Amino acid sequence: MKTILKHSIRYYSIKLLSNNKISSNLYLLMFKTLDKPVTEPKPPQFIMLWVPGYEAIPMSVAGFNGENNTLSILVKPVGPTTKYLASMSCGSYLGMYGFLGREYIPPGNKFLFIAGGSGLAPILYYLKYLGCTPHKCHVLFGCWRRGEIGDAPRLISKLGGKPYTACLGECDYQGTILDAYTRINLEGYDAVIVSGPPEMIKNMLDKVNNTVNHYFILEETIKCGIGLCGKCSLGKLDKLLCIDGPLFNYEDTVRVYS
Amino acid sequence: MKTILKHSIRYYSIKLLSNNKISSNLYLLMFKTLDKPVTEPKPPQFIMLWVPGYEAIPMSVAGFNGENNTLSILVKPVGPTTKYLASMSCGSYLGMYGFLGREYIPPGNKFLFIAGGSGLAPILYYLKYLGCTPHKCHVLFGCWRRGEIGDAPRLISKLGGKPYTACLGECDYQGTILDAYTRINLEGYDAVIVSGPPEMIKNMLDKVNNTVNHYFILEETIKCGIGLCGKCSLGKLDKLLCIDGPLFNYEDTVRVYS
Amino acid sequence: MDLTTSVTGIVFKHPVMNASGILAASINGVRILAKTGVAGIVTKTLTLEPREGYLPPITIPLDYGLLNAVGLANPGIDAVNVLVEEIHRYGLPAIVSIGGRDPGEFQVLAEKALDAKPEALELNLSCPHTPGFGVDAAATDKALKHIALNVSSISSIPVWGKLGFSRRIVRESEILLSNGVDAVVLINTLPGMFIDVYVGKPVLTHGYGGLSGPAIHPVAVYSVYKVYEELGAEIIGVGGVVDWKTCVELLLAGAKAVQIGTGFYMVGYDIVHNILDGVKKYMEEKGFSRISDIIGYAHRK
Amino acid sequence: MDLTTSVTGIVFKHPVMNASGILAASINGVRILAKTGVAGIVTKTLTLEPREGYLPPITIPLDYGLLNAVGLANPGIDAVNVLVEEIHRYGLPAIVSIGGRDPGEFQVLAEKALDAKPEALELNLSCPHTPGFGVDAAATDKALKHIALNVSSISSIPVWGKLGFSRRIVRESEILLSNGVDAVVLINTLPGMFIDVYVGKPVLTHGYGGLSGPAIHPVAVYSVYKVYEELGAEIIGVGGVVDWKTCVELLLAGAKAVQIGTGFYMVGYDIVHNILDGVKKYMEEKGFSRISDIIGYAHRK
Ligand SMILES: Cc1cc2nc3c(=O)[nH]c(=O)nc-3n(C[C@H](O)[C@H](O)[C@H](O)COP(=O)(O)OP(=O)(O)OC[C@H]3O[C@@H](n4cnc5c(N)ncnc54)[C@H](O)[C@@H]3O)c2cc1C
Ligand SMILES: Cc1cc2nc3c(=O)[nH]c(=O)nc-3n(C[C@H](O)[C@H](O)[C@H](O)COP(=O)(O)OP(=O)(O)OC[C@H]3O[C@@H](n4cnc5c(N)ncnc54)[C@H](O)[C@@H]3O)c2cc1C
Ligand SMILES: Cc1cc2nc3c(=O)[nH]c(=O)nc-3n(C[C@H](O)[C@H](O)[C@H](O)COP(=O)(O)O)c2cc1C
Ligand SMILES: Cc1cc2nc3c(=O)[nH]c(=O)nc-3n(C[C@H](O)[C@H](O)[C@H](O)COP(=O)(O)O)c2cc1C
Ligand code: FES
Ligand code: FES
Repeated sequence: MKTILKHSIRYYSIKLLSNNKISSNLYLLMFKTLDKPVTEPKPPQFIMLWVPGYEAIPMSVAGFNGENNTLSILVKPVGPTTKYLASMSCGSYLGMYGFLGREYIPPGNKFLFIAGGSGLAPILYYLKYLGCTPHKCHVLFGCWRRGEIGDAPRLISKLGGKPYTACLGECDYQGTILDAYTRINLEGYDAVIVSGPPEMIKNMLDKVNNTVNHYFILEETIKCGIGLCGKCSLGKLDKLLCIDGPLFNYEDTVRVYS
Repeated sequence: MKTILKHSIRYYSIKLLSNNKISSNLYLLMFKTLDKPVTEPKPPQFIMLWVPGYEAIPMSVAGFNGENNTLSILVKPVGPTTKYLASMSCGSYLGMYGFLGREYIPPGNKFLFIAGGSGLAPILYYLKYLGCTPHKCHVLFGCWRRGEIGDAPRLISKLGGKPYTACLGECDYQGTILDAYTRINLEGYDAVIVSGPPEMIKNMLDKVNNTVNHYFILEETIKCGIGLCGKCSLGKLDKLLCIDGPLFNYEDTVRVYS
Repeated sequence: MDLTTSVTGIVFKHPVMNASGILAASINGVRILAKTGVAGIVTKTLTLEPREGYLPPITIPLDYGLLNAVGLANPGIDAVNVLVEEIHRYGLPAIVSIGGRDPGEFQVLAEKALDAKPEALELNLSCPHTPGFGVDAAATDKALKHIALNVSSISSIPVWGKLGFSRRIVRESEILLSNGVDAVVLINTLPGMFIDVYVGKPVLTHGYGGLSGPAIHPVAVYSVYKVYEELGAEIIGVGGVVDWKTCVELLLAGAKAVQIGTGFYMVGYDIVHNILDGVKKYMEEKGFSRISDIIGYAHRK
Repeated sequence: MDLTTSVTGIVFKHPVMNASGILAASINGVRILAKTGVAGIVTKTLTLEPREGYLPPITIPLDYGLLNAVGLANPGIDAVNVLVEEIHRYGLPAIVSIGGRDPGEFQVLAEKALDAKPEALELNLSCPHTPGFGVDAAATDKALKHIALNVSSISSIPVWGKLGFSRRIVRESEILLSNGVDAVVLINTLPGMFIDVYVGKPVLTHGYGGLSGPAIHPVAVYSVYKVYEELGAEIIGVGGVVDWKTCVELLLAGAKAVQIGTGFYMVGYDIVHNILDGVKKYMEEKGFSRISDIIGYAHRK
């Protein structure tokens, strides 16, 4: 197992700089860390974000800039904490600790990213981190309705990725993300990285075309985020999401859902 | 005042590797630090050396090699701790913390060092640290008797310095170190660094030829070594030997002895 | 080199186990711990009923340790059988940590735990941040004595009592030991608080929590040394063990074994192997051949 | 921006002073301290007779703080006049720390100290490593009360009582405050020990000592917060203040001023200016205009 280096995980006070609604249910929030982070996050690492008065919740790093100490997250409001978060105004102070989880940088030159809903968050950071170009990084982004897609394609393009959308309305592919996936010719991709809600991942597993390496960014309830409480242990897999994940390979993912 | 950097002062376990009597009353001890020092000492810094069963005493760094983690000191047995120390055999474990005090590296190309007795210790480290040559570094080493000079000149030569001895017997100059000093033409030296017992320094002060900058390495009882207990405060000078010294310029030294 | 150590008659293959609260609240957690190479597994403190614990944030990383207020989240004492069974599957001694709100609860918990046939019971008398439990349940000498008697009188296996630091740690240890407890586990976390200065509020949901890790190590060494010196007791040392040196310090101070909590986070799950490698090199350097040579060594004149 | 703070009626130009034990045992020490910009000077704890203290090593640097067992080395209470005089020469409030072995000694010490006309007395009820003094002298509630009464009954100036961390810190504070003590100083060092594993012995000459610095900061914040919450007392916070954030944390928790010990070593003698610069920037960022706006701010609902 990877040794987590002493002192690399820290608590930071952060200040909300901007909060933009980018689709009917996705908000892009940018924070400033009030001290310079001692380490730079790497995809698909996450943070425990403390929303004062509410809870601390796991959020993927969706963007980071070490020069001006800004950190972005992509939030889908689902419950009290995320709803309040999405409503917060600029200038608010919050806390966070991180960076948590294990990095995974796929080797190769051409990648397919498959993102469902807020699963787009870590993918955005991959695009930035890998220095993507439309040739190098293709992103299949899927939701139920067109409104949930919103501005995401532009965001993906801005970060160098080539967006391809799937929804039940006016999207590049009209249908579910899974159907869209099965129509993609995987030849030429060095890796496929999938990020989305558990049901999406579960359903995808038996459609996977194993000629290309597939990786899955999973979710599990996180309490400590640092490998002590055991809350995030993954079914039959003797691993912890918070320190061994959140990304797992195909075999591990199959074991989680078996 | 200089900011002592966090974490730069550490406790180290050390092991005695060699103990050589180099004169009738000087012992050169070499230790291995059992962890790699986080900082390299600079002359004329010192350590608090813990002699288990006895006391912790201040000792100047007389040599240091960061590649094999060895540290040397030059000991003059005067009381119980130093006497026991001089009698210790190889393989013994001791402790130390450091590096203490402020470094001072004189600018220039030609230096005169004046060392009385165990005052030679920091001078040895200067020779090493400055990468001395016989042209660059002249060392006037003085004691009462020839026997106290012992092998010191060879040690000085080995470190690149040009030795010149003063004692009441068969030395380069037959007389006291102070008399020898007054006969030296100081022209061409960029700095004179003096290290020796308080009486020597006190007596020297009114003989100083101020055309060249003189610096004095002083001694005072040290208890904490880190600027908290106040034990090492220096007479009328509002400074602490352990963090502002041990080296002081002429004006400060005059105030100490006024 | 002989790393085995016997604590209250239980033989451990080496002196390093986990501290209560680390993973062993589920079968999965036990499995992950077993793979780290620990010589025994201490369960999460089990209470009569399952507990959800506090909402996150329940931990705050500090430069020199950790603050936590988990709130004794645990599956309840009824999970004890599956936990002990799983620990035994790996051939390891199982120590069941129990936490009651009063001597009566401790007795009920002990009874249930004993049914699962663990190797020892550990009484959590010292959790500092869960009202009603830990330090609250053991707040007076009388309560301490009562809990010790209630459990030891029915226990066929060794009983360990886990205390936090206090100025009365020797006295509290003495009360436990003279009322049937076989060993003391020293120390639990110290109460601590972290305030986010910009938000202007304590960050932990519970407000304050327990301080662990390197920050409390010198206090743990002191506590072990003092209790060993005064009472010559069997002691399990815990607090800030993050490498072989901090482990050896506790052994020299008098601990027969050590437990690790925060170290698993600060160093990672290879910490146990790291420590054992270091301990072996140390014993070689110093010419010790048995761990038992080290235990209490700092007390020799 | 108004940095002044009033503690038990004494106005300090800003909330940062030294902790007892740091330099102010001699005129020279006072001078050096005054130059650092502290808002007031607390003397080294003075005892009836001069004390040499322990032989070195009396301090051990740790990564996250310091262990010390100085052994209350001090020039004795008869030096109080010159010390206070020197402190007043810099226009600073003088707080005289006194340490007796029993309530009677505390009274004698207070009488002598009062003659020197300082601004306040600080009772050292908490040195953990000098047998007979500190925690030993104040070991029982009765002794605590007796000391408090003996001193407060004769004192015309504010009396501060300095406590160490214990699970009874609220109760102990209450005893002091209800017996004439005007403010509590929280916290003193925690007992701690460091063993050199190769030498195989505790390094401090006294064996154990007091742990200070960042390691104990969360415990100090907890202590201040708790005592403020329960008693609404006037509090001087101390423990692990090394930068503006650790200073502000204690103020938010309820301290009206802070004291610095280990920070002088870990950061250097410019620490006071560093902290004040940071505090000002913080107040600007948050829109506070007076230090008093910050004090206890973490308690608002
Ligand atoms: C490693 C990791 C990274 C994450 N990254 C992001 C991200 O970048 N953006 C984002 O919007 N969300 C992310 N999530 C999910 C996010 O943490 C949860 O949506 C959030 O905790 C819900 O909190 P709440 O109080 O708003 O809702 P809750 O009241 O806690 O939950 C509301 C509903 O949301 C669902 N829910 C709760 N927690 C989760 C979860 N962990 N995963 C999936 N569904 C959940 C439940 O069905 C619940 O009924 C991530 C989760 C993990 C584990
Ligand atoms: C910064 C510093 C660096 C030093 N470096 C060296 C060094 O490299 N080599 C070395 O041999 N010594 C050095 N000394 C002096 C050394 O620390 C003392 O000789 C030692 O502490 C004496 O301890 P003891 O127990 O053997 O003798 P003690 O019983 O303490 O003293 C014996 C006699 O030695 C004299 N003495 C004690 N302390 C000192 C002192 N600090 N300075 C001068 N005389 C003293 C006293 O006259 C006393 O009567 C240094 C001192 C300082 C302050
Ligand atoms: C996250 C966490 C949870 C803990 N839970 C418990 C517990 O349930 N029961 C208990 O007795 N101690 C518990 N503790 C205390 C530890 O067992 C241990 O005494 C303390 O952390 C000091 O050791 P360390 O410095 O190695 O972490 C917990 C500690 C942590 C960090
Ligand atoms: C070297 C040293 C000497 C001390 N001497 C005293 C003392 O004489 N009286 C006292 O009340 N506290 C004394 N203390 C405790 C400090 O005043 C303070 O309470 C403690 O160190 C915690 O603060 P810090 O973390 O800022 O050091 C001493 C601390 C140190 C480090
Ligand atoms: S969330 Fe606690 S172990 Fe992963
Ligand atoms: S020896 Fe303590 S201040 Fe210098």
